[in-house]
Amino acid sequence: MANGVLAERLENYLEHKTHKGIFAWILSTDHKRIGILYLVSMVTFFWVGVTLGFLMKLEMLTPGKTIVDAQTYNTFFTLHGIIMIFLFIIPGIPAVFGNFFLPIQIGARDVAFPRLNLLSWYLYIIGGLFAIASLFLQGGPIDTGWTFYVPYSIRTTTNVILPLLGAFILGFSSILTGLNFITTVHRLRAPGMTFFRMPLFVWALYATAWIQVVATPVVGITIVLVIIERALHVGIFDPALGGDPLLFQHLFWIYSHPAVYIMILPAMGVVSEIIPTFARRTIFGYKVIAFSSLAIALIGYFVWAHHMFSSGMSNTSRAVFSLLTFLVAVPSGVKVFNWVATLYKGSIELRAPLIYVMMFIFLFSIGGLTGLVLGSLATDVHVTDTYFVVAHFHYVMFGGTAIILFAALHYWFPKMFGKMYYEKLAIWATPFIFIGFNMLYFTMFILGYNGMPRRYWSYLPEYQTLHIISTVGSWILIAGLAIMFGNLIYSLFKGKPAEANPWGGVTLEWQIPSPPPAENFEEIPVVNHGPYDFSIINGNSDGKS
Amino acid sequence: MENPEISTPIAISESEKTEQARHLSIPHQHKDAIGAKIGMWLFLFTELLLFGGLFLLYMAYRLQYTKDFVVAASELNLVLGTLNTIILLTSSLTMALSIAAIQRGKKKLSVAMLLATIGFALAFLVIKYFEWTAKFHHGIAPNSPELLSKPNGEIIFYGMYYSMTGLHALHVIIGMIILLFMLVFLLRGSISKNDYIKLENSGLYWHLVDLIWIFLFPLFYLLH
Amino acid sequence: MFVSASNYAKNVDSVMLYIIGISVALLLIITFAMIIFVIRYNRKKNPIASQIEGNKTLEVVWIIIPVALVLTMFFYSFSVYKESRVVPPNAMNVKVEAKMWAWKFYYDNGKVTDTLFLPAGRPVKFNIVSQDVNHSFYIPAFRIKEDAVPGRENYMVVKPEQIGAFDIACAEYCGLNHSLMYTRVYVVPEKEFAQWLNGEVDDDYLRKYVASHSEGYKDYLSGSYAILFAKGCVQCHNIDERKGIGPSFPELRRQFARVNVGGKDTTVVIDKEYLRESILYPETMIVKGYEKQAMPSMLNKIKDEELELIVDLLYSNFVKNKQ
Amino acid sequence: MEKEHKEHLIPYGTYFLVWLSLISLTVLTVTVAGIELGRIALFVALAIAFVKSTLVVSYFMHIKFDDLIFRIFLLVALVTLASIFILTATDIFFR
Ligand code: HEA
Ligand code: HEA
Ligand code: CUA
Ligand SMILES: [Cu+2]
Repeated sequence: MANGVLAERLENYLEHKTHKGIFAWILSTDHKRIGILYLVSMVTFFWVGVTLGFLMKLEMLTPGKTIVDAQTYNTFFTLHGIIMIFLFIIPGIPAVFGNFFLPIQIGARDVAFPRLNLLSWYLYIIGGLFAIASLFLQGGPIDTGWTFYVPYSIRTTTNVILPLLGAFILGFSSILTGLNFITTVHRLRAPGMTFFRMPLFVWALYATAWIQVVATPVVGITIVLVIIERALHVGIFDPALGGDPLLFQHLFWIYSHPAVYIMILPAMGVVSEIIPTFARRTIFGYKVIAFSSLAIALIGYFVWAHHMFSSGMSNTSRAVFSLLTFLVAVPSGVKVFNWVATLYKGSIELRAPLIYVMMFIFLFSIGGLTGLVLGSLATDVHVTDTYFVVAHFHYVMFGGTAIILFAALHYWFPKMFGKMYYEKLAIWATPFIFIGFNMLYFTMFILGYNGMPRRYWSYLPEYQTLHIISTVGSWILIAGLAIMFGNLIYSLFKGKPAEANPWGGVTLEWQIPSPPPAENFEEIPVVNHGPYDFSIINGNSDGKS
Repeated sequence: MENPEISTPIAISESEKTEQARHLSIPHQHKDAIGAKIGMWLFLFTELLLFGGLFLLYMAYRLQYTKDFVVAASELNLVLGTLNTIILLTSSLTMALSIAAIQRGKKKLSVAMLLATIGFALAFLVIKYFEWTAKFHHGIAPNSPELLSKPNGEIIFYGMYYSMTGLHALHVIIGMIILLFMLVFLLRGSISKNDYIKLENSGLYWHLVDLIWIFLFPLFYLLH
Repeated sequence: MFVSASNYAKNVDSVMLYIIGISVALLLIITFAMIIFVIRYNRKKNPIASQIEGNKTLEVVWIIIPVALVLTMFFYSFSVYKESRVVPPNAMNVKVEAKMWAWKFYYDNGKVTDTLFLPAGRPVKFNIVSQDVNHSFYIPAFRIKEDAVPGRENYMVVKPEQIGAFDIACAEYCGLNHSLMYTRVYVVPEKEFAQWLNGEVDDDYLRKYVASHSEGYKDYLSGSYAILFAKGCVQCHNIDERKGIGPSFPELRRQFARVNVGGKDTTVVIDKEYLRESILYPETMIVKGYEKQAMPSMLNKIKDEELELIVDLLYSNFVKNKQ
Repeated sequence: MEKEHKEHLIPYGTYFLVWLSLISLTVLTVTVAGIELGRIALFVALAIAFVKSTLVVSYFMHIKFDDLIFRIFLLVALVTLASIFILTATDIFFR
């Protein structure tokens, strides 16, 4: 692109060093470097979680003991849940891709508070270490499940306080990121970048940031209360002291339900970026998608107690929350329809990122639609706390968010690292992932409907066949992921240099060189059209420049 | 989908471009006071929601244990509570005045008011300390046999009392530390008539602490 | 699919079918549309995209239709679910008490059991309480569960209709042996139930009745560890490696047991016979390190088929050196 | 940025007035609490607290004089808080 030539002279952010050695990374306040920091640390934590998931599946091969005993299994799913939720999927897309691309997409040089941004990363690392440290301490790792339900979390003798503290610190990190993004969006948009000219990824991050800011403190206080109750025996939740465990569940889910939208909204934003680029046409219903992000963020607050349908709350509550849960599904549906409509009469190039997006639409729809089964009282009371729920949330979190993480990684890889990956290999990984994934998790729907409860170390023999299929699925899935990650890592070193705009995208990040210069823009751009205006490119039939 | 609206590129002239740029561009090295304030307010919302969770618990338990709550509340010291309310309200005034003074460039007045605020904060903490230790003296401390022998509702009342006023006191302490830093900045001149956003933001934090107390006070001390 | 033992269960299945039916239809529409567009509007076939920015009618339509659909789902589901929350006047009361990791059932006339017996055709209101942490009283065949929360009493209503034996599981994580907290419910005709409640017949009579009167009746412990709990074994022997008052079951994995027979140390092979002996005459062979407190003999306390069940259970799950 | 602040210099007197009202309201709420009001006592106490906090937010915290955006933000936070309370009430009031 035109200003690409000009910018060639600029030092890119990987060359531009403010400090020596490792300090060039861990002391840098450049939002791009912080994004990479998150990526690296997240992948590290993440593999711990994956290994635990893999081991859990091995244990499920036979009823009774296969490889570990009950206590170990209980700590496995707890740590697996904590790591995947708090260390991987919640910070996931905002911290990595949000940090890297939000400022670029709105034409800013950095986020509003760069130093706070770096602090968030440090808090993230500290929180993560806290969460994992319990593995190595006297008393053994936490075994409460990632939901920390009282009174078990007050009674168990394992190390609960440390991981709780970790979760609290991670919450702080998440709040600071959210606060930073909101301020950035309000204050640092380039001239002409009105709210309705912002890319939908930015809209999604903006909505997410609001949830981060207003929901996270609620779980923060809940965690603090459990800690002081455990440490000092202040009467708060413990029924022995007159407390009500249901109130803990309310407070916990007041955060943790909106948190699932923290996980999915940014992913939806990425989808809204990738589809127009590869269909080379403007998105269908820009405003509807933008507003549905806000709607999800808002209504997302009103449904938390659908996690408590069998907990003994009032019948009124059950009805109200069931109704509201059904309504929250609608804005997600609207998005799905709009995405599919965006493919209509496009000029579609089927590249790796788009394949992942298609996979996402299919898997997320299954996950979301089974969410309706869970939102419905009659069926939820049967399948709650069974493998049906486990299947649901792996479909939405893994099939939804994590698959989009892969898509985003492929989509923005050339821009972030200035290298191209091997397209063929990237595409080859997808059938493995798709088949493995469905074998692994679809079986869990059947298991759950047949009454196999979750968090079970042992199970009745009649469930074994399905468990075996599921475990084999996990091996196929991991093979697919190994191909995918292997390809990316190899390309990092050996890939061909990437062009500034390999896909023919029109949002701002594609108008600067790959990798981006340290200051992003030599001159702050002036924006005079919407985010997905392909009319210029469509002028010449072969769009690539 | 029959009537596709095809968007046309809006051509923009070179002069228009620079015109826009001059109007809207915010060079990023410059300090952005409004941005900082937005950040601060967002942070205050998190504090609001943090205490919100506690108030929610309070509401639920109060409904469940109305009688016990009234009994337990009557044992709190209303005089000290009222005194502390007045102290905090006054500290809010001095805080606001300190900002008002620096806005007008009156550094000395500003410093004096800030000192007063810190003084009031300290007074609040001292009173709180006496209140708590008096309670402890009567054996009413978390997990003490005296407290555990009381009805469940009273145990919970004190659980809420200690955690809510405790967390609030923690905020007073943090606020005090922040204000001490501001004092140093003020004396050094890095807070001045032209750049006082730091002081303003600290003020916002301080007022929030006051705000929360405004609700804690009737909920714990005025139950009859 | 697996058993549904009541009308309510069948209703739940129809709600499920309704929701899943609509979902599958939507999923297929979305997936096919997506794939067809990707093929039809491929860059080669359609080099120039049409810039369609939206379509008001269409967007309103696909907001309205889903809203309408989910509202029907909600009302259908809710109307079914009500049955489990409204207590009919003729309902019988059973108190369910959960504790780590066993169930206890209290009947109105003071009878207490650790497996549940219910009359067919009569609504039952369960009053569910917990002694320690959260549990969840779950009967998959009735498609219903309700948590047992310490400090409060929850309830649910069930109207069993089919004679048979069904699993009861714990569905809320409650620590170490959460996955073993199984027991069973036996549904028998009103007449037999009344006899049992009045003490005219014993548990075993009902079990046998169920065995001979229900189709596809499986062995009532079907591989679960429930009997170890029902009989109180786990109070001394742990199912995992931890040491208890007695040796843990996983210790059976060793090839030989070092035992003390009449004051002399010897080793014996762990086989079915050893298991049987140890249960019936525990004092004859005491595992080394556990001499202090002997296990009570189970002779005359358990029935022959129960003994065989326990032996089979332990043998197939723990003994590694099978002959 | 300095401009925006200078426009809304609030006289010292205003602050004193606000403070006076706050103190009187405190006195009022303590006195009212002495009277036997039964069920509405809580609502009176909360209403007074609400008035007090509005004063603090509008004057001491300048919301009244700041950009519109701050008021919108505050509204978002308060609406969230309110909805959490109301929805939890559907449980605890109907048990
Ligand atoms: C990324 C995370 C994520 C997302 C996006 C969702 C999305 C949804 N979830 Fe899920 N959920 C979890 C993560 C997530 N969930 C987790 C982690 C748990 C378990 C926690 C634990 O206990 O450990 C859980 C548990 C959970 C429960 C509690 C189950 C139980 O324990 O009993 C419920 C109940 O209502 C529920 C419902 C929903 C609904 C209705 C949606 C909706 O938002 C889905 C909306 C999407 C669609 C509907 C699909 C696309 C739309 C169409 C194809 C168009 C057609 C649409 C209509 C007809 C409406 N979820
Ligand atoms: C995002 C969240 C996430 C992910 C990815 C996974 C991944 C896996 N999970 Fe899951 N799981 C949870 C979240 C997640 N899990 C949660 C919250 C619970 C509940 C815990 C509780 O009950 O308390 C749970 C519980 C849970 C159970 C139920 C335990 C029980 O109830 O008894 C099981 C059972 O087998 C399981 C299996 C697996 C397996 C085999 C994998 C994987 O190992 C499958 C293989 C996947 C990979 C090998 C790699 C995937 C790669 C990525 C996602 C992206 C990385 C890329 C970048 C960072 C750029 N998990
Ligand atoms: Cu009891 Cu799980
Ligand atoms: Cu939810």
